[in-house]
Amino acid sequence: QDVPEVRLQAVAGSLGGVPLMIMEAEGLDEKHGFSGVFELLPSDSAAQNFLIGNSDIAMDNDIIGVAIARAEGFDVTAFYPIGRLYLGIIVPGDSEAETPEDLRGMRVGHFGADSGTTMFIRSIVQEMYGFDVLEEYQFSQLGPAALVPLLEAGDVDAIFNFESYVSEAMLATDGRYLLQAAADYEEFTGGFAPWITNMVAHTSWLQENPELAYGVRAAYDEAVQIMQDSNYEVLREDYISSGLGITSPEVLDVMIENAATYDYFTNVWTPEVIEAAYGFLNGLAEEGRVLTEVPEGVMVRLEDLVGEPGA
Amino acid sequence: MTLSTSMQATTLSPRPKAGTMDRNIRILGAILAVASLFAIWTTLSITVRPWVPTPYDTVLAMGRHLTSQGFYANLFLTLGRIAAAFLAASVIGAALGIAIGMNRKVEAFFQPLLAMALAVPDPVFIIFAILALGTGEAAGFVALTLAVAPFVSNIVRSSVQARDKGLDEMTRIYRIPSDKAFWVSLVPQLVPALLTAARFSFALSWKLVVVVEAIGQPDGIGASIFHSFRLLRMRDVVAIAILFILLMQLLEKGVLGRLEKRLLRWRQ
Amino acid sequence: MRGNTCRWSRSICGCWSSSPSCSLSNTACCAWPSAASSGGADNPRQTLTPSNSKGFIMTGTSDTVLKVEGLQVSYGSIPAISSLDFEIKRGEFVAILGPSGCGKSSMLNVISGLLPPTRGVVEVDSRPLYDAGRHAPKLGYVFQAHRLLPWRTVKQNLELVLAASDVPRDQWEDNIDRLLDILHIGQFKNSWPMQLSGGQRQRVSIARALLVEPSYILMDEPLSTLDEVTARSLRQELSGIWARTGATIVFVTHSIREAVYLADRIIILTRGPSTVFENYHVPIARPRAYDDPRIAEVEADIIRRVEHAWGLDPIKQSEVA
Amino acid sequence: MRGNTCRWSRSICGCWSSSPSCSLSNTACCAWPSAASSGGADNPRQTLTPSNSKGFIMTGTSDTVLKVEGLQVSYGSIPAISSLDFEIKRGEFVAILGPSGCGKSSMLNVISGLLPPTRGVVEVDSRPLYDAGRHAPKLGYVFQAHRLLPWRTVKQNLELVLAASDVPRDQWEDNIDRLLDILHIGQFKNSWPMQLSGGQRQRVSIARALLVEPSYILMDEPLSTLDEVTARSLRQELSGIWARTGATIVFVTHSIREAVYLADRIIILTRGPSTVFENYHVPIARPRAYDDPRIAEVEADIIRRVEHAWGLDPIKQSEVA
Amino acid sequence: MQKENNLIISICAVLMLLPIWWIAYRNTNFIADPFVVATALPHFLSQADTWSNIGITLYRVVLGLAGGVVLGTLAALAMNQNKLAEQVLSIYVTTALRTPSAIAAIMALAIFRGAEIGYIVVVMFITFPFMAVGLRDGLKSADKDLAEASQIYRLGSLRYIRHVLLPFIAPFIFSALRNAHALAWKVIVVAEIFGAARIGFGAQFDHAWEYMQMVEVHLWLLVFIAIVLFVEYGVLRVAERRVFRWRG
Ligand SMILES: Nc1ncnc2c1ncn2[C@@H]1O[C@H](COP(=O)(O)OP(=O)(O)OP(=O)(O)O)[C@@H](O)[C@H]1O
Ligand SMILES: Nc1ncnc2c1ncn2[C@@H]1O[C@H](COP(=O)(O)OP(=O)(O)OP(=O)(O)O)[C@@H](O)[C@H]1O
Ligand SMILES: [Mg+2]
Ligand SMILES: [Mg+2]
Repeated sequence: QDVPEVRLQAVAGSLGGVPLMIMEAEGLDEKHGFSGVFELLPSDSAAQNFLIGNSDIAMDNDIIGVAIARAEGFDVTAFYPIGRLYLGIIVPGDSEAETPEDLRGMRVGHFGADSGTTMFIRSIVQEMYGFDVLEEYQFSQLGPAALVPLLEAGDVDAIFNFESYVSEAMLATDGRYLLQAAADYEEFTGGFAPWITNMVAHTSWLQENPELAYGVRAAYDEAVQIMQDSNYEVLREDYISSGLGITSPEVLDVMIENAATYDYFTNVWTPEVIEAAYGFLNGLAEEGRVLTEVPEGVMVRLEDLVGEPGA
Repeated sequence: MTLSTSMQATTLSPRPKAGTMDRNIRILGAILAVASLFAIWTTLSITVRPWVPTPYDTVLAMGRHLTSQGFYANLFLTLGRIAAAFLAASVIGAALGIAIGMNRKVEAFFQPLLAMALAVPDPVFIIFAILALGTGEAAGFVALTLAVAPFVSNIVRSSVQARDKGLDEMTRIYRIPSDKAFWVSLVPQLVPALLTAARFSFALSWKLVVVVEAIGQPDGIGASIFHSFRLLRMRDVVAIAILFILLMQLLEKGVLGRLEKRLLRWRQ
Repeated sequence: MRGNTCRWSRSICGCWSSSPSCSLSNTACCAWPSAASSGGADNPRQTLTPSNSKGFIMTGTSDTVLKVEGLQVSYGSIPAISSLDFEIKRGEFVAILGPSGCGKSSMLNVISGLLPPTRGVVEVDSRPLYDAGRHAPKLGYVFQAHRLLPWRTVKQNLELVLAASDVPRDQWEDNIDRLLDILHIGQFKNSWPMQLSGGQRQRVSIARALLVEPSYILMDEPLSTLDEVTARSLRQELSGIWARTGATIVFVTHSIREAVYLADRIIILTRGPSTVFENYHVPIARPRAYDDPRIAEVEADIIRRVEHAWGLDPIKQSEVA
Repeated sequence: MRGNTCRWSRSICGCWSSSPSCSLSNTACCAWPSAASSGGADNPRQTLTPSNSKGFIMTGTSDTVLKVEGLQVSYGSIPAISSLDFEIKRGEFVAILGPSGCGKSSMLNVISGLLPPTRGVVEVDSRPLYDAGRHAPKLGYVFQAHRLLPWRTVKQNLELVLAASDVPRDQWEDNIDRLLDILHIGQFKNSWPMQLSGGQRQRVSIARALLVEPSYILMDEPLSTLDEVTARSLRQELSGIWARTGATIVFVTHSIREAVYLADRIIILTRGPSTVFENYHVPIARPRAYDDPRIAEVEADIIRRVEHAWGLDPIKQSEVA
Repeated sequence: MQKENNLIISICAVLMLLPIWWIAYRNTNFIADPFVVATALPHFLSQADTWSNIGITLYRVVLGLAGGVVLGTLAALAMNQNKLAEQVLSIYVTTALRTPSAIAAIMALAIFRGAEIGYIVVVMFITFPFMAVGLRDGLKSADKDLAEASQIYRLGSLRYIRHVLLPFIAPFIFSALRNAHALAWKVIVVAEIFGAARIGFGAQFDHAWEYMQMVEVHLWLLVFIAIVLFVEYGVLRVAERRVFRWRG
């Protein structure tokens, strides 16, 4: 066929892949003028795979990662948002902790200070409660999936994690969010919260394939629409639950409930939002731990980069 | 190339001024090696940007680490972990290797287990150890030891089986108590293999410690390397790695090299 | 066993070196009385060397200390020794002669307990070899290959076996020095085995066997790599040591003359897989001189017998170029 | 070098086995003419063995093929050979006698190019040893220890050196079989060295040295671990091989009688660090018989000389028990 | 008789792991039920996919290991022959020896852009120094007497190496080979994980791990163990028995 191919990747087991699954299942790629090659990659290698050019668009990069990559000379840019902060601190149901402050000195599991999840939680807690979790918590480090049994076994008192592991942990420990990153931060700032994942591509690819970029964007919008229209019940589809690696319907129940409460996806990509996100990044850069400078072009609007669609 | 010419180099060359010649060759060799490595590195840093950092950036990064407090803390932490794992794996592996080499029954029992232990990918060891023992130092230590000891025991076993049985008989005739015979007759025969095993075990411990720290520990050299990698700071990755490699090399040469000279004196 | 020790150290400190100042009844350097000799009247040596104290190691009434009956040794399915029967008396000096490959080393390995016999009985001190256990007699064994530990100096090699023996530590140094002197390798005390010549290594191996003050000495061609002069001197020393210590010696050699000079009896084996071809009692009284014409006669006699028995083609002198 | 090969294979196929059917002038199994002998008139053998074809390996006019001048060998700072001077003629059979540890093995190692001399000149075929390179003469070396590869059977050990020689492959099997038969170890062709007795190993090592059809043969106590009967037969064979092949043989031994029987000349060394004590020309015409009383006489004569020179205490026969 | 006894012991050792596995399963929440794994095994093995994944990894390991062995052997020989080569190569060997596998994997991925050769090169790069070190130490202990004998009989380098040196260092070769082989499997897993492989054993394993599909993880582990045991008993042991026949 003469429809050009676009290689899209997401991290296996993360929500960023769900729009891809829907595109594939519903044929949204053909509908929007491209033929998608969809891949779900393990988190250990997803970033490398995208950066060396083995796929065109990555769905699971956060803006901090994009900023870092740009600063190091990789010409990649985020051109659309995807996931809201469907992450946070989870504690078992019987935990006495009420706020992140109560966890000071306690054992907390996470999967790395350099992960987006930890970085977001850290800066949000810093801003809302005024302390550094890395200094106040006793951290244990393990992969995101393995954190759940760790919490269940009582080896840690809380974990930092993202969906769907959040739902799994809640189910396994009758747990709850101690901090829901998006909701709590929005409440704190009175509206704005950064999002976690983006559609990221090499700038050169965007410039060479503007129509395809717009096509992917449109397909994503439609996929999100399908989810919201079904009130996230679509997550029960086999292809999605197996793609997310969820085997028990109970986890799905929790997840769908969470999704309905916190809304997983966003497609708000206005200059204001981008501006606010830059502000967030600049705040991180001032603190200087993960970022020292915020390079140009971490986030772009396709309209600014390649002009209006069809032009 | 005939044998006689090639062997003259090793066995026939007169060695009156071997001292200075040796030294010159060593220096020349080091220069050659470092220069060629540098050339390869520079080429790669140009062709595989930005994955391979330039030597210049790397040297700057090395300087930065050398002057930072945190680097030394991580350094000693990791060295400690390596030392502990190296010692435990060497001792356990050597003991097992000797037992296996001496006794066919013990061999029959342990060999399949060792082969399996060798087969398990390192991340699995580490993750299972963490899941079983929690994320303290113990998990890393156990995982490292479990992963490295089979290698050591393989090397030692081969050497035990190749031993000179005539000497065993000699010690039996002269009723040298078996513990003593073990130390004076068997162990010296194993020295070359034990040294190889020590090298192996040292090298593997380091490789594994990087993985352990990457997966399960927030501190140490390995964690620093991985942290830098996550942040795509390849110059830091390479800088830390080089610094640590140099340090380990010094340690190995200093300790193992000296030990080797001492232990193999009788060979001249 | 204190007596034993003393007996040995005396012989080392006084009589082993064949210096003219050493008389055979020397007791000067050991307080232990040498007069207490008894038993073993069967042994011709008894009458010749009144100072020998071998009576003290006798424990039973029988003086047969080694009995080999129907001994068969096979490697895999290939027989090396087909059937051996012989007895050795306490204090006897027995030489073993046999063609190369007939099973002499294998036999020593069986006697010493290193090699389990395929069939047959080996009794040492009236005990089956494998019951001997802790009571197993003390053995010195000069292996056909030297089997020194290459990573220990000569001295260290010797100290190793001393440490396992019951020679008191303060006598080690002296005993080692004297023995090395006797063997003419005193100056190599601190050399590594790799630095020694073939004959020197062999002599260290002999020193090791003698040092532990064994009641049995097995020697597998111990002098074959030595020059004639050194060998003669050592034969003489060995003879003296045997006379003084009362040790039982089984001595494998290829030199018929050496066998005749040294031994009470020569067990001649057939070609392998071997049996006993002849028990040859050496009809020459002691003391013997190496160049005694009678020794040459006996040698010629034995040569005549074995030449045929060992089954090579008869030697054709006339055809030699 | 085709001629060489033929010369050797003939001797193996016809004359090495001392069966009565083999006459010395046998040419039956090799088409290469044996009449073309020339040169080397100095060699007593020349007149005795007219069929010897050594003239063909002579390349110069001088028949001194090995010249050792002022040879000194030290290990570290310790001298093993203090100063050696001697010459060896083409086709000569030279025996080396010397006390154990005097430096005989070291000397062979120097001659063979294994050990660089500390000082002095060693010329082989008028070329300094280290210039010889590609032209280095073919060597057979029976080491003091057998040095067989334990992981190869007897046959495989022999084939390995044959593969490196220029003996045509279709003659290997025959040559090996004949030589093993001569050495009485035919049945061990497929054994591992570990399964052989000491003497058997030594004989395989001899076979290896002879198989490559060397023009020089160095032998370090090759017969010391063999019984008298086998040794006699091999001495005779060796004598025959030497006569027929014209090889130059340097033969280290501790048996003076053996030296007298075999050699044209005996180089007697002093105690180490050694020098030449005496160049002893054996005054007995060939063919010689091993039990010829003249040999015993010469032996006794040499013993008398060396006994003193080798510097042990004079042997006190009278004191022996 | 003896041999059969030993076989029984070996089998017992392996069987003994089953109850241990079961106990571990009962006491932890991340080890899968052995019976469930056993039930899943036939289906797992009947899938073509399983085999193609094993196949591709096997291919990478075999080629990479072969390269590593050849390279390591050459390096060891060169180091043994020549002082200068020893100095130069030892620095290369050390560098390779001390490079963390994951870094090597990532670099290879970047340099070869995820091409198949990248995985092979990683395995080669990681195994070769171990081979070189093992062999060099073996060569250092080589028997001088035998070397001299070879020189006298002018065996020439090739024959000397093939028939004298190699057999002498065979014990070292075997242990180095065993270890390099085990290492190759470990490395390929790391390389496939960090090198973003789509197919192959490590990729599947990582995938299963990512989803915490513990049954799947166990199945892959079993396959892994089966392969390595096969190499140990089907290849290495058999070869070893042949090569060391002379020890009797
Ligand atoms: N590798 C070595 N290092 C140091 N010294 C050595 C070495 N090899 C031999 N020697 C010494 O050199 C001397 C001569 O040794 P060599 O082996 O040549 O003697 P030899 O005449 O062959 O004696 P034998 O008849 O006992 O074989 C001896 O004193 C020995 O200790
Ligand atoms: N380990 C072994 N495996 C198989 N056969 C062996 C083994 N050891 C010895 N033999 C065989 O047994 C026979 C006797 O060997 P042994 O070493 O006892 O002979 P020997 O009489 O000591 O000979 P030598 O005088 O040559 O030392 C020989 O034919 C030899 O080939
Ligand atoms: Mg023997
Ligand atoms: Mg010698």
